[in-house]
Amino acid sequence: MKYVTIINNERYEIEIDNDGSVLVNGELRDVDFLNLGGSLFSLITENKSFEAVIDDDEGRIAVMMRGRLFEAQVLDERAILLIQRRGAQPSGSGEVQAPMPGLVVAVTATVGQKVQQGDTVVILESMKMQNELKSPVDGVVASIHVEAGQAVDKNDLLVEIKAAASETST
Amino acid sequence: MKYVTIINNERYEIEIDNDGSVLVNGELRDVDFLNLGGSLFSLITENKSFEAVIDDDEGRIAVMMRGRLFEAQVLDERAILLIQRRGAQPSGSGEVQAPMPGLVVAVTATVGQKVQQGDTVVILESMKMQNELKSPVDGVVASIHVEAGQAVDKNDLLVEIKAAASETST
Amino acid sequence: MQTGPFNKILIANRGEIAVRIIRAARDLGIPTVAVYSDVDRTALHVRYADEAVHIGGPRPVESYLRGDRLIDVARRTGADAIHPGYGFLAENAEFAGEVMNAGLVWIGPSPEAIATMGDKQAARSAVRRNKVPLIPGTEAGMPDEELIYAARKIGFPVLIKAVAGGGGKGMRPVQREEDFAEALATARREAESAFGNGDVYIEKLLLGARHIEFQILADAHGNTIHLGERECSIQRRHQKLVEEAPSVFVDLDLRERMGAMAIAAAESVGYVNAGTIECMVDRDKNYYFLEMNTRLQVEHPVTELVTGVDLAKEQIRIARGRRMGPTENLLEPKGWAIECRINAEDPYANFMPSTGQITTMILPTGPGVRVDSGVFSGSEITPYYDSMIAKLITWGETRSEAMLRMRRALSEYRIMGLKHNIPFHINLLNSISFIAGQFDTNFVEQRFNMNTYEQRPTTGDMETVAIAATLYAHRKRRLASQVVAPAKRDASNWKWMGRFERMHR
Amino acid sequence: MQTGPFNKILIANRGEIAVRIIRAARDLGIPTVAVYSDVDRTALHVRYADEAVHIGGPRPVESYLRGDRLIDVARRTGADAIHPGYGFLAENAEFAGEVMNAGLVWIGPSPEAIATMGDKQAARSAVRRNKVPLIPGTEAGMPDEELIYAARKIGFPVLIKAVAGGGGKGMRPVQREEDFAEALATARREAESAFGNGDVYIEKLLLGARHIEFQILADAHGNTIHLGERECSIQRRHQKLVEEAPSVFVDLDLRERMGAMAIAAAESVGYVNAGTIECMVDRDKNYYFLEMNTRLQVEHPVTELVTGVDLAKEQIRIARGRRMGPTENLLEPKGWAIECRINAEDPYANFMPSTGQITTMILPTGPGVRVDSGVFSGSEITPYYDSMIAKLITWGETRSEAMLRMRRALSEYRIMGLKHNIPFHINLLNSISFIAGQFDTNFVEQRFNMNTYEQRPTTGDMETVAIAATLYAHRKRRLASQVVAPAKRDASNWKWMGRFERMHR
Repeated sequence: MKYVTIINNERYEIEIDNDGSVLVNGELRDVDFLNLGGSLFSLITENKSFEAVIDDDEGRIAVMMRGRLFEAQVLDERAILLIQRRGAQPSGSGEVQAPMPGLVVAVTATVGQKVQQGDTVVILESMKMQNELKSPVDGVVASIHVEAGQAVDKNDLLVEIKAAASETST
Repeated sequence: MKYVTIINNERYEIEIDNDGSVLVNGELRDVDFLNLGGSLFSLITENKSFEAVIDDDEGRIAVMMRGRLFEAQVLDERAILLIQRRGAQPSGSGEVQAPMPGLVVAVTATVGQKVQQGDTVVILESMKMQNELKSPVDGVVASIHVEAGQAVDKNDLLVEIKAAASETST
Repeated sequence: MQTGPFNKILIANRGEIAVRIIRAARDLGIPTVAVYSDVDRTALHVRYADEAVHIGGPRPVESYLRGDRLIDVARRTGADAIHPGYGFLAENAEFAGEVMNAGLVWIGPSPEAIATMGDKQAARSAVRRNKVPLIPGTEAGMPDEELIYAARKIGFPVLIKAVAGGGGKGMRPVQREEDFAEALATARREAESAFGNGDVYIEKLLLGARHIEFQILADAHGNTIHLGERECSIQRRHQKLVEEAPSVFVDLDLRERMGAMAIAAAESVGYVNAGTIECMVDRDKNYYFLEMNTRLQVEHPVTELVTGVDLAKEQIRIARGRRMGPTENLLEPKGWAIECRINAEDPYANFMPSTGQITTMILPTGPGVRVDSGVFSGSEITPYYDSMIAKLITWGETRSEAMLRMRRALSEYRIMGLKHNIPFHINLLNSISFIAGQFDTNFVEQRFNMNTYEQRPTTGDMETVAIAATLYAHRKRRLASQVVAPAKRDASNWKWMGRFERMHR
Repeated sequence: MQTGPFNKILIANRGEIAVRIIRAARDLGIPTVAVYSDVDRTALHVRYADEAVHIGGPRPVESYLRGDRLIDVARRTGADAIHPGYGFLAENAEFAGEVMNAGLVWIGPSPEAIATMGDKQAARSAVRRNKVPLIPGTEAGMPDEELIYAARKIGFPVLIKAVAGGGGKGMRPVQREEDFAEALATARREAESAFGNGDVYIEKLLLGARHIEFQILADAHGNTIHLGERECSIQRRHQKLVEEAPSVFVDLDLRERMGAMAIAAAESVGYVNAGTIECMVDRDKNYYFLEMNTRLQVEHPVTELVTGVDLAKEQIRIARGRRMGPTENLLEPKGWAIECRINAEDPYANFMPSTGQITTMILPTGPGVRVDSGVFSGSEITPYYDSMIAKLITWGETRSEAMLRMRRALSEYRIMGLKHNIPFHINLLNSISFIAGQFDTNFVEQRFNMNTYEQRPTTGDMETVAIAATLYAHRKRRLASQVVAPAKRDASNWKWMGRFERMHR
């Protein structure tokens, strides 16, 4: 199985054969990859021992290794083809959800407003702190589902933002 | 539900009602009993906080609390009746099993031999140490399933001892 | 009673500090009573205490802030002293008074000392009498024209602060005189709307200042000593993240002078028990009293490790009316200690708090490592309380040894199930400025962030991450598509996967 | 090479000591190579090291004892030094020589020192030259009639010991002269059958003797110092279970004299690196050299905690050819330290080793607590290696503080999935004789056991156990009989059960 894996704009062609052998950009690598329970993994490659916490969220794979967070995109042959054919894709979900239960202190966006990725749209109080919830995308505020003073549960949808289409690198 | 619970020869009459309330020798006790995962339990009774590791093995319940091991027998109404009717019962299993994988160094009992509880019947080497496996009951050696030099797995049956019948207190 | 004999302590707190106090009491042979809210039934403080009583709902106002219930529980359980820990009711003079009126010993300073030090202006007046240097500034309640005149006299830059503010809220720096009038108007408006009180005062804005604090210990026999300083400049939004003892910035001469000042500040309110004098120290080693914390600090372990003194035990000793153990000021700390606060917050998402269950936790152990924590594998981090899940503290003969051990301990520490700030600490411990001891209170916010690492990841690390991510995705994909027929040599690299999973079934 | 520069260390060991050495190397900035057998792939030493290489099957002879493979792995990975830890090849002079012949640095003493100290008679001859007192006894190879004459001269009681024995095996005490001839014949027969060598020697049997050892540190620059004593009399079948530093039995005068003797013993073989002089000390404070352990001891942390010296780091420094950090004998230890060896063995079943998976582990933490361990929740304890799973070490300003902290730490420590000896340690720490420091090497076997507690359980504890056992059985019964319909008030006492289980699903 062939994959293209992109990390910090670096591109790796990785092939995993049925016999478990791993080739990186055509070169064979000695790899022992092992789940230690939950999202904890041990990887020994060319004798080097690594431990990584790996989670994924909608196709993006987050690898925490040696105290650093890396975001990886792993594309299989179908995904590569799809991207080559389409050229561009929307740059992600525009939903702002409550990351934890809390009290909405303020909604700082209005429907129809243009927002940039990183703009604060809601202020949520939880764990004795005021937390600014930001737009995950550039776009336009499509709908607002809460108001100041309202208590919300984890994962409640607060604000929807219609993402502006953008170019994607492959 | 009424129980008779015996610990270190002390006898407790304990009643657990459907509403969860607990009576000990007729007196109501405020009890909050909670599993913390596995065999770990938290118990708060009359405000006192206890943590105990509870396991059971063929009807005998082992409670490890404050660094001490207590063996408890919990008898329900049927068991109490049964014992009252029968008066006596065999005093337990006479099987000597391997508590861990290892190498049999010596079998020190012979078939037909009379043994007392605590007599060594097999010497097993494991974890760099020689361990004496003892008869769990008074009785007669019924059969021997291993010989010196043999490797055994955990829980392999090594020796069977036919227990002598004995009186049982209720 | 403020001091006197007692035989059982009620701990009016939760989390790691409740566990810390239980440990101190146990080491002294004194039984403890824990209290807990609905969501804390399985918490370690409930399980480690001798007794535990449920006191209400998960929100602090329903439980840990219910002074009446706490005193009632003490009465019912026969506890004759209350230790407040930090936070919650620890600096509530009224509660301290109620505890004492109920005939219980309050393990802390007198209500009067708490009240005086809890009021900014009263505290300034009190310590000024003992010649403690204060940041040049004005009193509260001045009209605009007097404030402008005062600001000019103090010299720019200055800081406009809301009287009702605190913890970094309601502050506004002003760099130049021409901006002052507008800034003042805005500050008053904000203070009015945020705190219902538009009163402000101004202070000199110190440049490149460090936050350095002195540990004070005073008993009821008239002895007051200091146990040296703690360096607390590594902060974010005025929340301390990393603390050290001693400070690279403090030499023996400065320690002697600041220590004497700290004792004078504590004596100005007749302080008894453990307390902390917080100071700002500018580039030229001018130091100014900021405030006194009339309780045990979160960061007290770094002082414990360089003095050998158990501060929680000393608090109890002092409250019992005994003489405290140490009798001399600490001028020569033994070695070096660093504390990292491990918080349930995501350093990659603006330090957003994270809640959920800790599914896996592997603690760092070994030489020079101490963990103070109230959680375990299986603990639930709820939104009701602050986000600190543990304090990781390392000791070394030198600062460098303490830092290397901290790096190692951070790299061993595994917490899963929620986001935490261990990556922040690892990144900080790799920062040349931090290693060199060159930082002030603005360091984290202005010059340090998670996106600019001082060292780029190596090509080897990048490739390893690529392999790990790809094998992860590959495996997940295979599981999803139920491809079960293994190829003939499939065992080679995956053998351990199967083996481990068998082992852990 | 015995000393010289190096840049990467191969650790020829597993378990907690491998982790301990990785930590020391990491604190010095030196990369490490771990080796592992089939069953150790997920062990912490494999995960914490920079590199890890599989070396064979689970049995030590297939892996950790394969000197050839270890040297080969060092070559392949570019490791230029080997640390042997303790056990396995640590005291194998031949392997030490092979390592040095391969051009690698051996982090330990010279093969000659290992060989001399590894041979009882050679060791006695060597130290005797430096006037080190020896237990009165005979040489090996003497015929029966000479042995009987010698025993009479030494005075009864005496001990007959097999030349090929060790670790307590092949020893036979003789109380009276009239029993000697028969005992000698039996001892020779047993030694012949057990070790294939019937040769024996005799020694004076010391009464009420303690096992006290001195930590030695020597560098290649001619410096040899001692770091004080460790009290190791709490043993069972000659296996140490609890160690302390210092010893209640050793005063400053005895420490000075025994320390000088220990240095003389080490110098008799030109010793370089860390080593331990084990002694027997009788009731009258007469002390006798027993043997020298030419490696780091299991119990080294208690010395570290009362000296501030990191012994594993000093070993590496010395092997690099540098001067060691500490330069003076330790005559005044700082505080007190105690170590309990946490073993996977059942104190209620004759200390039978226990194997299996550690399903739950909650570590004790907080002030004064150190854990050295190579396991985690999920670790498998296999029958292939020794049964030690962790070392729990506490420090206090006084022996009493260290003991109280140990009691507390033991009560917090939770290990589930297999049997362990924590109950033994809790019972020991409650023993008046132990608390009073009154014990000798026979204490555990002769005067202490798990069935006679010095304090009976309280009526309250007994009732609590009865309630817990009954609720446990009741609940299990209900689950078994699938009684699912809850009664109307069933939530009252059981509410938390459900809540917790929901939380932990």
